[in-house]
Order: sequence, then structure tokens, then C-alpha cells
Amino acid sequence: MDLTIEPAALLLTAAAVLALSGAPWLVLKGPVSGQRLAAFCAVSASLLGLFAAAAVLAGSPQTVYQLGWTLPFGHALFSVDQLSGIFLLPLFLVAGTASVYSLSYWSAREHAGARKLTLFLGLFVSAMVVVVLARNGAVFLMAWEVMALSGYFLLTAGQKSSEAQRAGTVYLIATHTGTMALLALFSLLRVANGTFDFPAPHSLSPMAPAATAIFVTALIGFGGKAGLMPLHFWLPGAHANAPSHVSALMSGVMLKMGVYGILRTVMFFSAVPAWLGWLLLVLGAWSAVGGIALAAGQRDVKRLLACSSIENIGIIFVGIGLALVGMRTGSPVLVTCGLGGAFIHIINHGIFKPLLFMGSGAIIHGTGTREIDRMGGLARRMPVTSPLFLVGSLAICGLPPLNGFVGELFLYIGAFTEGITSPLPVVALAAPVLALAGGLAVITFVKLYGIVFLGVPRSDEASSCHEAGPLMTAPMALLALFCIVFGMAPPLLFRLVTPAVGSYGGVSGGVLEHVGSLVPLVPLMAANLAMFALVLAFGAVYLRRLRALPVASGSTWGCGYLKPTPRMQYNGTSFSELAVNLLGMLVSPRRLKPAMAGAALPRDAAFRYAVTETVLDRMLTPLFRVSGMGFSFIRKLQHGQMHIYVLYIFATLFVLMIWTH
Amino acid sequence: MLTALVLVPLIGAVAAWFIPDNRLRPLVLPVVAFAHLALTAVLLADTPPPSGGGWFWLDPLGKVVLLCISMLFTVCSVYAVGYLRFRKELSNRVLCGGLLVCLSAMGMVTISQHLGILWVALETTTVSIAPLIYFNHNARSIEATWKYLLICSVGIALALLGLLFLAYSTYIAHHEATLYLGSLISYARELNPEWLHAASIFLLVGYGSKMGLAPLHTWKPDAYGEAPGLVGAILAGGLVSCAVLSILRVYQICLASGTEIVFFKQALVGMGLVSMAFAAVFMAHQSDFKRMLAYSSVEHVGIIAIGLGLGKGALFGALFHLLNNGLTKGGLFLSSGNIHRSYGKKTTDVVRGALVRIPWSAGLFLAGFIAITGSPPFSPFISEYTIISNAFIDGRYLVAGLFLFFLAVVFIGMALTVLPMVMGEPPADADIEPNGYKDQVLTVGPPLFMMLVILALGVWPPEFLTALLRDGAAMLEAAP
Amino acid sequence: MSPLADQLLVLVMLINIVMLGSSRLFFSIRAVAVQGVILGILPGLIHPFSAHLAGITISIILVKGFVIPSLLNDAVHKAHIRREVEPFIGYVSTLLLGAVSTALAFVFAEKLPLASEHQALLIVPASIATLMTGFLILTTRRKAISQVIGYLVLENGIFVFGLLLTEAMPAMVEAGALLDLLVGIFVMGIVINHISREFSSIDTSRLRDLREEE
Amino acid sequence: MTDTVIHIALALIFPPLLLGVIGKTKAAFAGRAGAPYLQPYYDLFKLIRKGSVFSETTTWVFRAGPLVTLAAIMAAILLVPFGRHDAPVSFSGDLILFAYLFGLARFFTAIAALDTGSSFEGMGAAREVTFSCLAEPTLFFALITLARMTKSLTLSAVLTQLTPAAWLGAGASMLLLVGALFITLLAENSRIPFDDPNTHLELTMVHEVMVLDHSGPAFGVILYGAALKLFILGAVFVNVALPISTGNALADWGIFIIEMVSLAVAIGVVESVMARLRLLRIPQLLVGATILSAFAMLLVLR
Repeated sequence: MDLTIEPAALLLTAAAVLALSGAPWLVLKGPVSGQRLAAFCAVSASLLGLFAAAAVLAGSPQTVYQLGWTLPFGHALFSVDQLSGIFLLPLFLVAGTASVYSLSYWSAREHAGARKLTLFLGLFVSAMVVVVLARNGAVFLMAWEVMALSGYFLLTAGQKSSEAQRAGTVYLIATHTGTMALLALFSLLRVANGTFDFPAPHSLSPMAPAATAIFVTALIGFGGKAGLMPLHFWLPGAHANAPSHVSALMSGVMLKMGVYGILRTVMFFSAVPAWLGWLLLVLGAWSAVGGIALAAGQRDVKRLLACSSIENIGIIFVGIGLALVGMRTGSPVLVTCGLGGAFIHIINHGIFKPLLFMGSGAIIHGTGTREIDRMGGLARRMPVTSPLFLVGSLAICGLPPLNGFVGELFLYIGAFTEGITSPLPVVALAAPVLALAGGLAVITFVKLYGIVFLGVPRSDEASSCHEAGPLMTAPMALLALFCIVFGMAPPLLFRLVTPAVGSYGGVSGGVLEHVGSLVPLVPLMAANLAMFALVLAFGAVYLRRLRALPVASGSTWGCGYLKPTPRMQYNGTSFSELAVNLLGMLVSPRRLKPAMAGAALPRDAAFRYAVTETVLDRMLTPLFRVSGMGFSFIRKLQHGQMHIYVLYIFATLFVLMIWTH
Repeated sequence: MLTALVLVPLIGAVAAWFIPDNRLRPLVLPVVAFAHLALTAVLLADTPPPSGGGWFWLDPLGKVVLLCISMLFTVCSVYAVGYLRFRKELSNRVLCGGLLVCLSAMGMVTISQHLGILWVALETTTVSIAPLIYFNHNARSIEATWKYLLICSVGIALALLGLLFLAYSTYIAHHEATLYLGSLISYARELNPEWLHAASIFLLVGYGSKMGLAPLHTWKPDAYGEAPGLVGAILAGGLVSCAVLSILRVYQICLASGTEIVFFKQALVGMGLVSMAFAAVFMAHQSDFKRMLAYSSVEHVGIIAIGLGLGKGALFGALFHLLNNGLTKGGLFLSSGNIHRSYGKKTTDVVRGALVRIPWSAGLFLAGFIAITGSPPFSPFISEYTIISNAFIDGRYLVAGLFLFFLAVVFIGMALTVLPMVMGEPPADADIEPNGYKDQVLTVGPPLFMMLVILALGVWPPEFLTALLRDGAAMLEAAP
Repeated sequence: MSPLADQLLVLVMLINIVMLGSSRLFFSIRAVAVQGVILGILPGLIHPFSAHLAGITISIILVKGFVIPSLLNDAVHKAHIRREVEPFIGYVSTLLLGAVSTALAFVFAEKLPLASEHQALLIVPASIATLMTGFLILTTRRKAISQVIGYLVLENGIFVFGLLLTEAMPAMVEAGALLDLLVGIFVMGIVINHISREFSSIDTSRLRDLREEE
Repeated sequence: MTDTVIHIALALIFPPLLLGVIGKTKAAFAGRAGAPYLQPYYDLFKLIRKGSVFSETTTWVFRAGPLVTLAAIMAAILLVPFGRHDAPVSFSGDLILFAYLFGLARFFTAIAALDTGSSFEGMGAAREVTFSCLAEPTLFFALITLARMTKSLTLSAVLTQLTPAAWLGAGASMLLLVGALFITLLAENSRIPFDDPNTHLELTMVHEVMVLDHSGPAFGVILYGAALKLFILGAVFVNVALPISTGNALADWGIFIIEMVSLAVAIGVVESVMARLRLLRIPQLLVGATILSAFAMLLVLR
């Protein structure tokens, strides 16, 4: 490759192409051509971007670009460093695949809103690219807001259902309130730095008076976007109601922008206060367990995936928290493990979560419902999607031999080494928490995969469902391939993130080597391959046995009951009921008891079992209601009696007079 | 030249009055408007020396306001042609005449360097708009007109008293009493402080009630709510700007006096915050979207007041926000007028899913909402963010915090009203009494143009404009 | 000269009290007219004669003494209404308030830093008292006409203050002010007519459709 | 080298015998002769040679389940040291892989169960994943504690470097740890009091009910895998509970085998004297175990 390439330039080009990708279709008449063109632009831009990002991670020069502008906010600076690179990889990967996926999933023929959707999809992605490249507060904010707004339009465009609209409104309000915090953040940064341009890395002192305010505002603004508990309330609704490829982008990439923001903010400071690291650690742990607990109880495929995004963000923040604590206590190993784990998980989650969301899209496309309990037996009807989805599920549970395990492995090693070496290893408690989250993840995704794809169809939708077209399965297959490759060859992932870890955490090459030896990447690879070989061998033997021996087939053993019906199967709700009850304090499950209405013979009644989204349902909604009542009390001031209005004027005069004497 | 600024619209008004045909008459508006715009362009390009014994001159502050007014009026005049086609049933003689008289008065406001003349011009705008609010000729509109007229008159009367105080303070200082801005500024340090103080209070309250600062804003929701969208646009964009300019004149004098400015700034910040708070409270659960826009206007004059009160770097933001608010409000009111036309109602229980029924107007309304709540890449973001960041720089953390908080509350309130209006399912056509309204170039083009301007200003404000704003800010920055 | 001016100013204040007490609209209108005429005469008494002064005197007397009152009379005739029944605050209490505010006006005027030649005159207290009266009428009366009258009294108060520096205000400013006042009242008159047509009364307490619900 | 051979041979051949021992013990308590020690082997050979019945609802997942499970467990075998001999494969951080391999195994057993679409097997799967999810933190607390005691991150070191000194040193925490581990051992292998391997009321089963529909070689594989799992976790347990070591390699092997057999007897005793817990009690017991291990960790940290 040409060593004199300018990644930043390439990336800006990619961003421009993406931003305009949807535009031609606004003028093109044909229902298909425009969408195809947009997808083509997106894919080519993504390839360009991936190439550039790879070059950055490979350590090519970081030139700073300045665009001339007339806004009074310093200089429009753009640049790219390895931290940005980490986030750009999944971004472009998902952007390309999602746009191809959308060709068939949201085809112009079936969906009126396809034009808008394509346009905003391009804007959305390119805005995120700019967010990562921006080196000036105002530029960052503008890109950030464009991202947020186009996200809103992606979510609501062409969707009439009131649920989607409500989700969109909640999302918009949440993100805009977060932006208010960011406005404060960048103003404070300007106070500290003297200009809107980003401060040089490690140039600000954490002792500065504004520092605490900066961290707090960053936590609110960025944490909210990342879906860190307790600011996650907008997330499930938004991800569940968006078109699946949009959910893939939102969950796989947009959430990470919040993570990026926090990492970037921390980077400005020469050191971080102790409380920040601990706080992130605690919030991360809370999100990890709380998020997956929430997921376990869901009855809607995409809602479940959305909640598990909260879990994964939690895991990422546990990693960041470990790293920050490590920086504080000066243990480079912890820093490396934390950052390494966080970065690797950022990439991984950017691969398998989109895979799962696209899979769910295929399911919804095939069945026309989102309810887990109405599905079943899809594996027979969707022979391609089913194994791909299985790969995703295994990966997200962090099980070997797939990529999800690698990131968590780093975190475990970090926690364990701390547990061994440090005098008072509170950090080590992260390990059991992660383990618990992992166990819950297994429950959740066994439920998801098992109830959706296995068993017998529970409804007509399920029995009459059809496999998705190649345009939808191919992108999933690509992502699944990445899951397997990265899982089978973990050193690859570590190689990807090493430079970023080194430059961000200020870790020497020696420490990186050391950690590389601590974390069993090569042995893991060996173990994975060995297991793979074993499975193949057993498979061969078993198949031979089967051929040699008589094989009969009958109906499932119903323990003596001879007329089993699909409705007798364990369904999603019943599967997770036991676990959800155990986690009552986290998700406060509600039983919607059947009403025994009617005379001597009660009519058929339904029993529902749902988890509560505490923050939204128990806190915000009541808060809004109360404040609404308070407001309506004040609104009596505008009572329409004009002579009192005149009185207001004189009262104001009077007050102003008094005020000064 | 300067006098032409006042005369051209007057001639137009006379012409409009004598044109008999209801269909041809509106055409006068764009003709005059474009002439006015051209005149403005020339005046901005090279400013003629003070005329009329120094009473008339176009200083940078005047230029900013003039630019705002002229652009707004031009767009509205084009819109008016399209709009009045749907209101054939009503005679538009008064409307056209009133608009043009108002334009001429507003021009007068921008060029007058004598506070007496300024006051007269401002009062003229008040009176000339009154009949326009009554355009729809129904009970609600008459009520709105009455309240607007009386409250604004009381306010303006107080302002007159303030002027007299000011003049008297010069008299005490043993100069011959005068209201000529130049000499007031030059004498400012010798002016009698008590009378100056009283004057500043009375002028603030007087012009403040015209500007719509809470709690003097009580007429706003009624007038904005009942007036046709186009008149609302002129009210929110034009008259407010004129009132702000009058306040700026007082500001200049207080600044020159050196002592008074401290109180004046405090008062501005205080009233600005109060206005934002009022707006925030009243926008929540607001079912009438025109009234909602009125409260949003209250919010934004509050923002401008805060910007002025903060001084220093925020002044640039405040002046820029004056322009942005005018133009954005214009776009919002015009598109809301279309929505009102199409549904025949302006309450959100009927107006739903406008994006399906009238995509263009609804889309513009949504864009306007996004712009006015200070989201990039629209220009209000630039001005608001300038103000906020400067508040932080000056260490006014409480002000900045409240500012952001109110912005958030306002956004929530507005979103909960606007989003259901625009998005979601439209009501069955049975619920809407049929009316001929369809989006068409003349009714959609103007607001569209307005939004494009806002967008352009937000991404790439032209050099000359920023320079102009900087000059204006400089006039408010330090005593000469 | 000043004693006569002072007596006239006292008369102005008396008229305020009378107006606060009267319920008959025609009477109030005449009272305002008289007040206007007095305001017209006063400048001539205080300041040395000049063309400008004469112009002002005449125009004020014309507008405030004749044109506006006649406009209001027409409005009252059209609205078929004679008296202000049940104001928001009773006549007695308004009278008391008026008296109190007049007293306060005197106290307050003592405090104000006036130019030496103005110390003696009653101008400032008179103007403040009139101002307060106008405000009282505006805030206590129901009928649109009464509110217009209140507004007029308010304006009169301001004009009284204006006497301090009549030569400060150039002729065209005065003229403009008067013209605006005239047009303002004119428009108000029209509006009142429409009100009486729409609501078959000019009782502004009926104008309460425009307000925030709940 | 020889150790490796012994290790693997032992791991592959020995496990079913434990089941036999347990059975004998219980029979003895019940005053019966009981099945011969080698009965489990007979069963396995029988099953390998039997034909299979598959439900129409099942897919490839059903068939792959047992195989993947077995593969994962066998991979785990290589990581665990037996006796005082290092495991054949041993690298830093292998103890985490060890834990996650069981997760993998569990995942596939569970989805294989769900593939049949039987309400009972679904029920079993739900219980299995839930209970072992609760056992997970216990295991990790234990691992951290041990790792801190031995200052090492490799399973071999952690399990072989413990000496009786550890008992003298941190007796209390060792006691808690062993208790917690024993509970986990029983739970993971679904023995009484958590589950009754040879009950005949499906409603009460956990592990057994998941494999109702498996037959022939596949079922054999499952039984074999279960035996292996018992063996591995047992080995971990005895390594912690009785860290006895003579310098002599062969003697250590001998001791290890004796320890394992006695463990089997112990399990048999427990199963004979205890009744199966009510289903709702099980989580409480598991959480209790977690608390035990957490205390153990605290004691060690102190």
C-alpha cells in the first residue's frame, strides 16, 4: 500500500460520499435505481473508509485538516488518530452491510418512506464519521446533532404506529437534553482551553475548577447517548421500533459514539480523578447486569436485543473503568487489559449485534411479527438465517470459540491479575459480576434462539414464514464470518487494538508484550481449533454410527401425553420466568392476571408477564405528569382578564423601582 | 435615499388603498417589497451621511434590523399573494395598506437617531398592525386586537414618560433638553443619575411590553394566535426587532453613562430569564400551535435580552439571534399558516399527521421547529451557542445553567406539541371541513426560501454580515 | 404667572378624583375633555410665548378637548350604554385609592431632584397623581370606553410632566405624539364599535375567550 | 509425557466408574445388592450399539448438541490437573476458558432440548441455565480466591500448588471455599439435593428431563459427557479439599484415584441421607454458596 496516503482525507471523502449517497434518489424517478446507487455509494465509501481506518491503526501519519469557515467558533479542524480508528472499523463495516441489507429489507417497492430513509441513513453515517474526526467543539456538536436528528428521522420516517412515534419522541427528547449537557461541556472546555479547538491530549489539569463540571457534563451527555444506566430509558423503545438495519447501526455504532465522547474527554486531561474510574466501573457493572436482566424478560425480539445492547455497553464501560482505575493506581497491566478489553468489545459488539439485528429483521420480514412467543420452528423454514443467528447468539454470550469471548477474557485477566497483585483488590469484584452477566446472557439467548428457531411453530405467522433473500443473508453471512474469524484467531483482534491501547493508555511496548503473554490468545486459538477438530471427528463418527444403525422417527416424547399441541411448548415468557423472578429487584416483573370474567363458565382469558422499565415507567413519566400539573397551575396567570394584565405592567415597574432602592 | 426608505412603502400604501380590485391589490406588496429590498441592499452597500440635521442615519445596529425587516417583509409579501388567493371572501384593502404603512414605520425606526422620532415611529407600527390582527373579523380576533392595542398603548405611553425623564435629566444637567441620540451619548456622563435611572426603567418596561418580555407579554399569545400567519410573521420578526432596536438605543445611552449600564444589564438578564421560564411553562401541553409559537417568541426575546445583558462576546450572539429569530419565526408562522388553512383548525386535537396531508408545509414547520430550538446546522444554534459559551466564559454559571435548563424544558414542551402534529396518523378527512387549500409554489416557496437562508447562515454566514454584526456589537461594547 | 398654573394643576387633580367617582360615561368624557383643555392652556402660562408654543397649545386643545371626546361620544352612542355599572373595585374604594395615590404623589415629588425653577410648581405631583388615576381607571373599570378614558388620563399625566420641558420636544415630535394618540383613540373607537357588535356589549370582562385552559 | 498419557487415559476411562460407585453406595444404604460397579460401562456400550429415534420436530441442532457438549468437556479435561500433576495443557488464564467451556456445553445441551419442542424439556432447559447462572459467580469467587492464594493465573498452578499449609494458614476461608465448591459440584452435576438423576417424575427433573428425547449413541454420548463433567469438577474439588502430595508421582496418582472414589462415596452418602430440595429452595442454596465463597475471598484478602 502507498505509505503516503492521508487517512483523514480518505475518511472525509468517504463521509462526503455517504452524506450525498441518498441525494440522487430524490431526483431519480425509478423505484429501484436510486436505492441501488445509494447502496453502491455506501459500500464503496465503506471500503474506502475501512482501508483508511486500517491504515490509521497500522500507524500511518495523522495529518490535521482545517476547513475554512466563517463561524465564530475557532477553526474547523479534522484529524484521525488510533482511538478514532477503533470506532471507524465497525462503523464502516456496518454501514456497508446495512445499506446492502436495506435493498431487500426496506425495498422501495414495499416501503413508501424508502427515499427518506436512504437519505437520512447516508447523513446519519457520515455525521458519525465526522463526529469521530472532529477536533473542534462546534464541529463536533454540529455533527453530533445531525447524527441525533437523522437518527430520529430514521426511526420515525414512514412509520405510522403510535408506538414508533412515541419511541421517536422519547429518543429525540433524551438526545436533545443530552446535547444541552454537551453544550455546557464544550463551553467549559473552551473556558479551560481558551478556544473551541480540542485541547492537546493530556494538556488539562484535573485539578482545574471546571474539571469536575466537565466530567459530569460529559457523563450526562455522552453516557446518555451510550445508553449507560440510568440514562438508558430511551434505548429499548428506539432500537425496537426502528427498521432493523437502522437498529443495527444505532446499536452497533451510534451507542459507541457516546463511549468515544467519554474516552476523548478523558484524553484531554493529564490525569483522571479517582472517582471517575470507580463511577464508570460501578455504572458499567450496573448496566451489564441490569441490562441483561431486562433483556431476559423481554417478549419482543428487537427489544430483547436492544436491552442486551445496554449490557454490552456496560461491559465496555467496565473495561474503561478498569483502565481509569489502573491509570490512577499506576498499574499498566490493568490499564492495558481494561482498554484492550473495552476496545476489542467495541469492535466485536459492532459486529455481532448488527448481525443479530439484521437476523431479527429477517425474522420479522419472514413472519411479520416481533413477538417471540408467537414464533418457533423457524430453523426449518429459514435454513440460512438460523445458523447465522446461532453464531451471533454464541458470540454475544461471550462463549468460545467466537469473538465475544476475547474481549471479556481481557477484562477477566485484568480483574484477576489485580486480584492477585494489589493489596486490596476491590476491582477483582468485576469478575464475578461479569460472570453473572454472562450466565444471564446464556439464559437470554438460549431463550431467544431456542424459542424463535427451534421447536414447532406457535402461530400461523411462524408456520407460514419464508427465508430472506440473498441481499439480506449475504451481509449477515459476512458479519458472521468476521465473528468466526476473530473468534478462531484472537491474536488478530489484539493486533488491531494494540496501537490504540498503547497510544491512548500511554502503555509501553514492553507492557503490551507482557499482557499479550498474560492473556492466552495463542493457546485460545489452539484450543478453539482443537475443539473444532474434535467436533468434526465426533460428527464423522456419529454420522457413521447413524448410517450403520436403524433410525426411526416419531413424535416428541410427551411423557405419556399423546396429543401434544404447539401451545404446550415452553414459550419465551415461561422460559425466563424463573430467572426474572430471581432478579425481581432489578426489573420488578408484573403479572397481568387473567380476569375471571363471565358467569359460571369463565371465558378464555390471557395471562401476561412483563418486566418494568423502571426509569421510564416509574420515574420520568410520573415526573412529567407532576410537573405538568404544576405548570397548569402557573398557567392560570394567563387568565384573559385584561385589567389584571395592565396591573402586571405596573407591578413590573414597581418591582424594578424597588429592586434598585 | 434614507427618506425613500420611508416614502416608498407609504406611496405603495396609498396605491393599495386606491386599487379597487381585490385580486390585483396584493401584487403591490411584492413590488414595494422588492423595491425596499433593493433600497436596503444599496444602503447597506454604501451608507449615505446623516440627513435631516443628523436625525436620520443608518448605523450598524439599524442596518442589522433593517436587513432583518426587509428580507422578512419581502418573503411575506410574496407569500401574501398566494395566501390571499385563499381568502377571496375578505377584502384585503386594510391588510395591504396596513402592512405597507407598518413597513414604512419600521424603516423609520431603523433610521431615526432621535428618540422622539423613534418613539413616534414605533407607536405608528403598533397602531398600523392593530387592524391586521382583526383581519379574520370574528369575536376572538376582535378580543385579541383590543388587548394588543390597549396593552401596547399603555406600554408605549410609559415609554414616552421615560423619554421625558431622559430629556429632563439632560435639562437638569444644564444643557438644553434634547432627545437626539448623539448628544445624549456625548452628555451621558453628566446626566442626572436619578432621572436617568427612572428613564431607563420606564423605557425598559415600555419597550419591553412591545418586545414581549415576560410578564409584559400578555398580549402576545392572543395577537399571534388570532392574526393570520403572515401578520404573525411580521409581528414576531419585524415589530419585535424594532422594539429591540429601541431598547438598544437606551442601552447605548446607559452604556455611555457608565454607571447606569450595570443595572440595565442586570435587569435585562433578569427579565430574559423570567421570559424563558414563562415560555417554558406555557409551552408545555400547549394545544394551540400558534399560541405555542407566540410563547416561543417570548422565549427568544428573552434569549436576546440575556445576550444583551451578558454583554461582551454575547452581544454578537444577541444581535445575530435578533436576525435569526426574525427569519426563523417568519418561516414558522408562514408554514403554520398553511397548516391552519389546510385543517381549518389550529388545535392539535385535530391537526395530526400533517406530513401526510400537506408534506411541504409540514416538513417546513418541522424544520423550523428544529431550527428554532437551536439545533445545528441552522443559524439559531450559532447565536444561542455564542451566548451560552460566553456566559460560561464570564463565569455566569448560574445564568448559563438556567439558560440550558429552560432550553431543554422548552424543547420538551415544543416537541410534545409539534411531533404529533407533523408525524403520526392524520385524522380521517371526515373530521376536517373541506377547504380548497393545497400546497403551492406561492405559499410554500417563501417559507422554504426562509429555511434555506437560515441553513446557509448556520453553515456559512457571509463575511459582510459577520462584519456588520461585529460593528453593531462594538457599538454596545464600550463607551466611546 | 405660576400661581394660576398651580391652581389649574389643582383643578386637574380634582378632575381626577371626580372621574374616579363618576359612573356616567358622558360625564367622564367631558371631564377628560376639560382636563385636555387645561393641559392645552398650561404651557402658555408656564413658558414665554413662541410660535411653537402657540402651535402646541392649539393642537392640544383641539385634539384633547374636542376631537377625541366627540369620537368617544359617538362610540358611546353607538354602544347604547350610559353608565359604568359594577366596576371590579367599588367607587368608594377607588376614590380612597385615588386620594391616597395623590397624597403619595406629593410625598414622592418632594424626594425627586428637580431643577431649582421647578421646585415650587405642582407639576410633578400633579402628573404623578394623574398617572396613578389613569392606571386606577384602567385596572378597575369594565367598560371598554372607561378603559380608553383611563388611557387618556394616563396620557394626560404624561403631558403634565411634559410641561417641564415643552421646548425640549421639537414641534414635529409633539405633533407626531398627538397624531399617534389621535389615531390610537380612533382605532380604539372602531374596535369598540366592533366589540359592541360582536358581543352586543362593550363589557371587556366578557373578553375572556383567549386564555390558557385548565 | 507419561503423566500426560496417564492423565488422558484416566480421564477417558475412569469417570463412569464413579457413577457405579455412587450407585453401589446408595444400594448399600438401601440394603440392596445394587448394580455392578461396571454397570455404567455396560450401559454405554449398549447405547453405542442401539438404533436411534428422532422426533420430527428436531433439526441438526438436536443432533449436534451432544457432540459439541462432549467436545467442550473434553477440551476442559486437558486444562484440569489430576493429582498433583500439571495438566497436559496449561497456560495463563486457562481457568477462565475452563469456566466458559462449560458455558458452551450448557448452551448446546439447552438448545438441543428446546429443539424437541417438548414442554418438559423446555422446562428442564430453563432450570438448568438458571441454576448454573447462579452457580457462575460462586465459581469465580472461588477461582479468584485460589488464584490469590497461589499467586498464579493457571489452573494447574492454582490447583496443584495448594498444600496442607493452606489449611493451616487460611483454614476458615478454605473451609468456606470447600463448602461452596461442594455445593456447586452437586448443582452442576445435578445430583441430590438439586436434582434426582433417577427419579421418574419428569416435572421434578432438571438435567435428566433435558435429554428425554435423545436415544442411541447420542444418549450414550450425553451420559458419558455427564460422567466426565462429574469427574472434572470432582478433581477440582479434591485438589482444593485434600491438597495432599507425596513427592512420588505414582503414589500421587494412587492417592488421587482414592480421593476420587471416596468423593463418589461421599456423594452417594449425601444422596442416600438427603432428600431432594423443593425447586424454589434451590436458588436460595446456590446464592448461599455464592455468599460463602465471597466470604472466603474476603477472608483471604484481609
